[in-house]
Amino acid sequence: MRKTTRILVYLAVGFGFVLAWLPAGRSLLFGSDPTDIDMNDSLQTEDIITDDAWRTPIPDLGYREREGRALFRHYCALCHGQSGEGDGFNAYNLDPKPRDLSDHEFQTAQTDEDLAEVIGGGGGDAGLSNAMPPWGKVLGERKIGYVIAYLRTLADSLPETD
Amino acid sequence: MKLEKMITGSRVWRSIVRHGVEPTNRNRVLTVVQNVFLHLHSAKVRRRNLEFSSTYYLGAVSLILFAILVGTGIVLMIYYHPSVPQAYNDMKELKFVVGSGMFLRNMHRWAAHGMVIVVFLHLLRVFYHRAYKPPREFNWVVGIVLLLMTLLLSYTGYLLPWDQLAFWAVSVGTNMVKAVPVLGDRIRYLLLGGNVVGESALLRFYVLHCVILPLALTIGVGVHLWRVRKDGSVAGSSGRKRG
Amino acid sequence: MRNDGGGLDRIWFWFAAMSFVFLVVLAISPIKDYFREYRKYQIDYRDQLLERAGTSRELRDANREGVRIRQIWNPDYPNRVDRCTSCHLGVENPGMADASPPLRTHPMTPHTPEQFASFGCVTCHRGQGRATTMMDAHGLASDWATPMLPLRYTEASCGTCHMDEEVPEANLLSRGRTLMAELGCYACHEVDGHEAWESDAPDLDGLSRKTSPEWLRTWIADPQSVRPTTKMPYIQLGQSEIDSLVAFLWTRPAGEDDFLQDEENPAGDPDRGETLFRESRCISCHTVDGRGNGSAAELSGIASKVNRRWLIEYLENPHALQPETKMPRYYFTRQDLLDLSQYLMDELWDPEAPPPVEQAFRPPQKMVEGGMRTFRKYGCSGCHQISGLTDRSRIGPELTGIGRKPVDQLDFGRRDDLPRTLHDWIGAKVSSPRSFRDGLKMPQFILEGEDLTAVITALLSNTGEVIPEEYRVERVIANYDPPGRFGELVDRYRCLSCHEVEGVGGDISTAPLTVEGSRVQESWLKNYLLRPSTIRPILTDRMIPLRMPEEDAAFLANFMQNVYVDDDIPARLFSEEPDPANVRRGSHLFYERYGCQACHMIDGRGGYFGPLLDEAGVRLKPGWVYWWVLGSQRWRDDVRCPDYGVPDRDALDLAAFISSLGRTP
Amino acid sequence: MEPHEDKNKGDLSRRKFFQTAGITACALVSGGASILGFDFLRPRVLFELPTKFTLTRPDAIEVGSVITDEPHHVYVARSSHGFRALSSVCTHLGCITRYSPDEGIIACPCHGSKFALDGEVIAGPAPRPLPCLQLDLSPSGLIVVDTSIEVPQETVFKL
Repeated sequence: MRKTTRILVYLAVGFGFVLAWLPAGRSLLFGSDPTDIDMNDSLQTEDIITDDAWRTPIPDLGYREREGRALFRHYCALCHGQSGEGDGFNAYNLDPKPRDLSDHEFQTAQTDEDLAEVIGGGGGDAGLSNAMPPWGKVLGERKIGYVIAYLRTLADSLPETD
Repeated sequence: MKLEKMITGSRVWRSIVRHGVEPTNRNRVLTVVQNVFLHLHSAKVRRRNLEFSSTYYLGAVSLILFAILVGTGIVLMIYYHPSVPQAYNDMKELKFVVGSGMFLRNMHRWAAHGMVIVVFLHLLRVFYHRAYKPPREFNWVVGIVLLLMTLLLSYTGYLLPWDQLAFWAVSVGTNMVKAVPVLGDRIRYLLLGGNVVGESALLRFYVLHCVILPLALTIGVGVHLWRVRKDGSVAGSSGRKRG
Repeated sequence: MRNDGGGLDRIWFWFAAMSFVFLVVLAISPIKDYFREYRKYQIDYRDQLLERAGTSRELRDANREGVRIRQIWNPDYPNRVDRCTSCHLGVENPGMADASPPLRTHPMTPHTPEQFASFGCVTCHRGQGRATTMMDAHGLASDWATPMLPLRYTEASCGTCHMDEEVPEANLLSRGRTLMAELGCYACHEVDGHEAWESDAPDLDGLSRKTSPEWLRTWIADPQSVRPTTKMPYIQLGQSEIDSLVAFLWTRPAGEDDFLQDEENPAGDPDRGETLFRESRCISCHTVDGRGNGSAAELSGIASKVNRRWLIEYLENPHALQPETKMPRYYFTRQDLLDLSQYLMDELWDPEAPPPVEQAFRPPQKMVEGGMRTFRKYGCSGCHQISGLTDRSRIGPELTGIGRKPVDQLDFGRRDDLPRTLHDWIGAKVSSPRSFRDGLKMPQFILEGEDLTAVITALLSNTGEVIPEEYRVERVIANYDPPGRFGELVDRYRCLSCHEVEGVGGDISTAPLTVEGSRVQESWLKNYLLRPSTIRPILTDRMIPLRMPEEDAAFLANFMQNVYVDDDIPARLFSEEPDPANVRRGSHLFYERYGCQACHMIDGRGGYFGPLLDEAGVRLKPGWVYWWVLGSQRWRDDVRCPDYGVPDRDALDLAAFISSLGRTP
Repeated sequence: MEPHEDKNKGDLSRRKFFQTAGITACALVSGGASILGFDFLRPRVLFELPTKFTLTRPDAIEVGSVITDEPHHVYVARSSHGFRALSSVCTHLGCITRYSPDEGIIACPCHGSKFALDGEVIAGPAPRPLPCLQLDLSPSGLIVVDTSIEVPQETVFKL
């Protein structure tokens, strides 16, 4: 009899401890507060736009390509065109015409180093037209790297022909 | 004279000081021999009090846990700076960099939880067995003080990791202190070393946790055990008549 | 003492068992240590290095790589310890560009790889630098409030130190910040450093003299359906709110509502008006059916919006009706105004606009009061000024520090579909703000695709962190006020709407005026102000003929000639006329060596992106040409004329050649 | 009594087994604990300046001049033969020495030791020459010093 009482007392105390130390004990016992909802009578629920614009796929350009795109549009697109096809508005009077950069064969034939050389040193130094100016001093190695990263995305958008 | 008699004749006095107050030689000897600070080793112990008797070992377990806490605590101090925000960074160092750091920190933490539980169970058992009755009423009081110190150690240790849990627990706890009549605000001010839980509060809690409270607890445990030797342990208390 | 032997046995059994348990417990820590995540990456890295090693030195370096925690510790940046390199081992090694993560080389960016030691990783990518496990380091553990930024938002971190609107080499962030200012986020939300933001939305006083209640109603109900390019958002008002708002605006200030009455202005000649419209180059700022510069309002549909009397008044002196407008004040004659307005009213009306109701609109007082409450409630006064309502309190919550807000402090409302991340929350908040709860006030902006990403990036960049002084790149707020009579004229002609001077002013013109005096010749400038000639034929936004009186032009040209000069630009390059030999050599350099004709046209030959050089000898000063050729980026750093690295002698010859153009010998 | 003895014997061997097992486990525990203790005390990361660091371009140092890197306690001297990196910590009692360009020597302010630019002791109580350190060239062409690697005194690094 004494032994049972003792066990019972210990059990009760132990249970009390477990309950008191339970991290979720509070919400278990008291529940959570209901959120106050402030209704606006003049606004119909169907008026609310719940479009999921945030879900629209983010254009798949990385940081370097994005920077490259900005530089390309600022410095290169005047002659080479927005999509790099050599049809920029300043190309009209040029002879020879600017290179079509989206050309798949051109893209595969040129390594990044080749491109960097022409962009940095200009067409004259590389034995091409001197209408392609040198950008090395304006852009520097890193930004030319961005531009090349973007150029590569221009070729990828072409359907592959055989 | 009458006041002195009233004090020395009182129950509280007699539960602490067991010998008479008359200036006899016997009392002079007893003053020394029956004082834990002047005579740690008991001059006379009942054989029964030394028996390795059947018990729940709750007191012994708390003592061992305390020893573990002291050991791990000292080791953890090697990698801890009581400063904002370095304290929290040090927790991260223990977790991610220091060899066995997390193991020691967990040992310290679980031993602390365990000690609070075991000390409390120890109190329940003493209470259940009515071991607080004379001659052990003084030791009961000492025990209660030890329980309070255990809780205080636990509480001061809570702030040291300097995380959100610690910060708010101590903010709430020290605001409770304000409820103490008259002195509440002042106690909180002293405890925190200011009005907010900040750098100085962390340092104060650190000193309390690592030096003042452990020292006090060690002394208290000394008195407590010494009294146990003199008066017999809980195990022997129930069902036996004094004398 | 009975059962002594058995009792002791039991004790020894427990001794053995407990000792064993103790051993097991002790083994936990070293075993866990052995299986730490970075170990396997470090061993893998060393293997890859050994495989790639080409020289004995590389082999030696590879063999030196042991298993240890690597960290970037920066004492200047308080508490900055990054251990990311314990797993991302190859970030600084250019040879690992083709390795798979986490060993791959970090791409080249403005601060990497040179400044890893002073920036570390967490500064840009967030996460938990001290951690050495993937979950913890990437901030995915629940005890860490700032998880790693997804890569597409990483530019947000540029903005923690760079406070400027335009951050170099972070065009997504720059775009986001520009959008925030343009869309007027700061009208409702307080953000540190943008207290001085000013709206360019029109003042709303006197609407009853300008437009019709019907048009106003359609406009407020959904501005973008009337004019898709407008910056005014869709406020999502209920019908009763729209009605009361119109009533309120109509009575500010209380007065006439004679929308249709226009006796004093006789009809004009629409054909002459059209010629005037073209000559005045309105599309240098305005658009018509989307064509034009776009910095000012779209003009198609203008006839359905305003009445002719208001239009005439406005064209006569825009500053009287809209003191903050960027529109310059032309010198139009009375007949000009009649013809121009006739053309606009005849041609540029919107077939979908509601027809104006004939009778006068007299809203009841109660409705007007309700409208005022609505006006206040939705914070309209954040953008629009209106007399009698001077409190421009911001109705939205402060956004300083939004970029680092812990996710558990965000209110997701009924958006259970959203992932529990800060960037998703911000994205949904700016793209469909009312979907979180009923009763929210934020209007609907049209933000999609990259614009949305840009705004999220800009918001994430606002961390409210305290950055060490040496890392901060403060926002430069230019402050320049042209003095005296010159200032009055600049204000009248609103030169700064298009031209930049000392960092102040618009960006419509490619020509900042800060050093105009060193650039062009005074006589040319005076003539240009009177009758602008075409310098860049392909631009839509060209200089507008302001019809200014000659004395104004002379004064402006003279002032700029004397004040807007730069001592670094040689005022006189040649003491006398340049040697024809130099001119010839310059011509050769121009065409053969540097290929300048790719952009510049002379006598109809060459590309036409750059300015025409036909009359360059009359227009430009030789010293300017010389200075320009030696480094045009010194003028504006985004000038498209490349820096050829021209030697000094070539520059002199080119200057000689260009100064000889268009001059009668 | 025999069965009793047998039983005792069995008891004894079992007891012995537990004793041995327990004591072995305890020994392993204490051995392991001391290793773990050492591991705990040994810092795995250091909050100190890295021993390997980058300095300027080689041509920024003129022939015959010495540059001092104070935080890392290093001199880099350039002679007509090449470059040499020296520790600036005095070999006597660890004070930080100073280079005096007028005399062309390195002097210690504490006890008056003097060193030549190749590290050799000229005067004073210093027992050893200043240690000569490893020099290297980074891929981007900057001088890299590694204070953790000592090289023989006569080493001179050429470009």
